[in-house]
Amino acid sequence: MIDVLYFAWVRERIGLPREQVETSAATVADLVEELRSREERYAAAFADLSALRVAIDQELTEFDAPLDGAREVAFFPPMTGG
Amino acid sequence: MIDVLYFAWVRERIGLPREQVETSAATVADLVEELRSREERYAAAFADLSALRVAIDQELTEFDAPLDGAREVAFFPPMTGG
Amino acid sequence: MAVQVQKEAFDVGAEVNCFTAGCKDAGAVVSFTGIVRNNADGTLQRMQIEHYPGMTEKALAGIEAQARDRWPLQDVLIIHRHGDLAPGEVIMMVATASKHRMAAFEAAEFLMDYLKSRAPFWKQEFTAQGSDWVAAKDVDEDALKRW
Amino acid sequence: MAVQVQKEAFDVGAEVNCFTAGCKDAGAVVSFTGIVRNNADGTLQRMQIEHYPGMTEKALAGIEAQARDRWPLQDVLIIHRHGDLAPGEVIMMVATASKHRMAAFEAAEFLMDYLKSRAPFWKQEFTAQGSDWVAAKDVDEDALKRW
Repeated sequence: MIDVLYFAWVRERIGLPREQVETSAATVADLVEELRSREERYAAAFADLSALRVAIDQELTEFDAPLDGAREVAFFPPMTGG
Repeated sequence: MIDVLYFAWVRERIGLPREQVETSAATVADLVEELRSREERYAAAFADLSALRVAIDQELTEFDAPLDGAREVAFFPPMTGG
Repeated sequence: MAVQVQKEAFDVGAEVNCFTAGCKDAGAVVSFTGIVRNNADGTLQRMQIEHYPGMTEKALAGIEAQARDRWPLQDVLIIHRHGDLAPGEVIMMVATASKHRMAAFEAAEFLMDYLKSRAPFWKQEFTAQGSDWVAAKDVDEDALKRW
Repeated sequence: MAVQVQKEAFDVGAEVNCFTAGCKDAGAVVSFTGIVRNNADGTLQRMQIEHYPGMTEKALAGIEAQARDRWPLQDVLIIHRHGDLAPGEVIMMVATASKHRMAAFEAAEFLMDYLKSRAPFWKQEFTAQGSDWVAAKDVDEDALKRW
């Protein structure tokens, strides 16, 4: 069971800020594939991965990163702080 | 008649902050030569021109600048503001 | 060292004075203040800043640690707001203190460049026509390459 | 625009707040504060800053004008003290306001680099052993070459 978090327009497209996902995906990209195949709103949110960033356990990482041992995965657009 | 001003250790070596000088010197360098030949304290202050800066009428300039029309000439070491 | 992530407004001048008072031997203090700008049409009603509680604090502390590794800094301060902000309001500030001005300036620029593109904040602008998420700028991503 | 040359102490935080309040559409405000550092032995009793009244104001106004030519600045503030200062006291500050952070940072660094080596101020340090004029540093003269 992994906590999956969504921020900014990813949160808006998917319609919720976080959910628990039962998955055996090996990598972030595999998890994205699973989510995409669920419902149209996920497919829409994950349509263009180049417009997305991902963090595992609150550290920025890449889509090919392994999910092994991850407790929390977050998807969001490029940051715009400052 | 030109007002000649001295600052920082130039002022200390010459022993006064400003004086009026009657001169027909064509350039700053000529004026420096006149002053040097006056007294030892001037020779000491102007011993090394590379350690000095000069301003004519409150604008930084070079030692070969003409004095033509100058009202005020100032000599001082490199600035250390900020 | 201090990293503060908060909804509340803060007094930049008081923060700068307090920071400076703690760094009397620093020689050089640089501060950067970010302010909500109106849009080109002047129609911005408010800005909302979303963030990722937990990761935000870690990311800012990590950026501070990187800056301290690279420059001899006596102190660093980062304050970033989230939630609703009106045009003209202060969003965030950073301050750096060092013996020499170049280290203080460079570290402040480094903090800002990383904070812009690597700390999990997202800006949303509201006008009478609706809302838009602010897009990240290539120039901000490119700014990271100089470090 | 403001250039102030004065003997009196000033409140950096209040100046930053006042400057920032006047630049609500700026987006980015950078400030630099210079503080009297003690010497390596900690024996500095006081610092005295001599300047060239008349030329100082002109030189600072000229430096500000150059900065405004090079960067799109909404406002610039330069305050520099002269006379007696104790270790830990604020000597001077500059502040710049622009729409974007890079212009504000670069302009503040430019102002500092020029002010260090082109504005007619001279620092003298006093210890129990006597006084010394602070020597200009090559690194400060070299800093001008980047602009």
